[in-house]
Amino acid sequence: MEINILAFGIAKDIFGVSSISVEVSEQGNIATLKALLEERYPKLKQLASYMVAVNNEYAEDKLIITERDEVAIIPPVSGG
Amino acid sequence: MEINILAFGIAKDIFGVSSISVEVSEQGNIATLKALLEERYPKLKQLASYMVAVNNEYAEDKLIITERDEVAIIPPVSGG
Amino acid sequence: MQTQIEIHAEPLNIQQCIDWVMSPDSGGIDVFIGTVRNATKGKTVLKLEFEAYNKMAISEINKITKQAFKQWPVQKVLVHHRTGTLQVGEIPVIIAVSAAHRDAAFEACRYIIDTLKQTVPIWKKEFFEDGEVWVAAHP
Amino acid sequence: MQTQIEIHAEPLNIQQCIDWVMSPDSGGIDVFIGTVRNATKGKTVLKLEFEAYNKMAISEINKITKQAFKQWPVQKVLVHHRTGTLQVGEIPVIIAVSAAHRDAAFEACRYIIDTLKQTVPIWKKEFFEDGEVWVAAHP
Repeated sequence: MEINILAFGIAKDIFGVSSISVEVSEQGNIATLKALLEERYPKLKQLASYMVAVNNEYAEDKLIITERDEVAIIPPVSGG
Repeated sequence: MEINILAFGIAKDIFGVSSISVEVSEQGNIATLKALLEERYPKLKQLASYMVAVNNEYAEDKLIITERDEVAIIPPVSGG
Repeated sequence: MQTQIEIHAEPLNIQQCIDWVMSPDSGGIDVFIGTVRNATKGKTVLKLEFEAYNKMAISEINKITKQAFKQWPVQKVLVHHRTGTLQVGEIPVIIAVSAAHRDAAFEACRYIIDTLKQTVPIWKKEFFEDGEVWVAAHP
Repeated sequence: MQTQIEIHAEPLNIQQCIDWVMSPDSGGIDVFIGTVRNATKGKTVLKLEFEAYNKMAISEINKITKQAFKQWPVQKVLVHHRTGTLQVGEIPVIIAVSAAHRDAAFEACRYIIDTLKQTVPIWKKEFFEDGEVWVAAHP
């Protein structure tokens, strides 16, 4: 299935755009997605850390993704 | 010697005026003054506490008062 | 290291106070604003009256702000206290502290209001429907 | 128990924020104001850019303010965060908390800014004379 991924902050710079599409296997989870992204964008691995948000909530590695989810890459936050 | 004493807050209510004059013996100290005042105004003893300030500084009981000093009764403060 | 201390009967101006402590080398400002509450220990408060021994109060606040500069890396410290009659919702005190980092601003601001309430010769009278009382005067 | 949360690109208005948290049953207000500092680790900062994942940021701030209401007896809580380009001296964030007693206002305000900096999806890019960097992105 095709998953649309929003990118913010330095993740947007790494992707070069503010949203990308990746092909994830059915029953793919956050860990699957991270592995895919890190292969395509090795600079992600150089970040201090990063999280994935699904439907505006921080998601754990084992969460299964569906096509209807809003998925976003959350690099280290620095608001305030 | 004649000492002029400023009163604030409830001390002003107890004295009935914002400043009074009391006769203190030469070499009289803060303890002497407090004893005199408490005799004349027994309600001072009912306060939670009170301090005497001399020249805008909190004064200890043993401080000797002179005629040139600015003396004030400082009942429990409650600013802020 | 700059300090502004004022005690007067005019309404306090929040924006002016904050503008004064702001500076290009500060990263955070903590501001404490006291307001007249409509009740104390369940009793309706009608108004408050504040009285200050002005000269000594300024001198005592000055001691407190000096100590704050000693204890924390703060940049500008402002203390404004109002006297006279205040209605519910009005502002008796504003304390504003700027610092490069927020820790210092929060801690110094807290220290200043806490110590002000303990040592500065200012007195507050609460007016209720059935009488009035000097706060903290009696045990 | 009222909350006002806003994230937008317009300049933040201190007086409006404070007016909103004031109430006749509050006795104290603590306000934290973040300001853009002219230097970081000794390097001159020219400007900052803030970007937010708005929907999620609002939701995360909402979690923080709910927790503040659980932990402290506070009355009104306001969090405004600005996005876009900010010059030195401008204000990226205002947090204001009113409470009957100052302890709760100070502690909740401190908790909110500390937690906001850890969990809310907002990002800051610093612009120097010789380049730019996303704050905290790299180890």
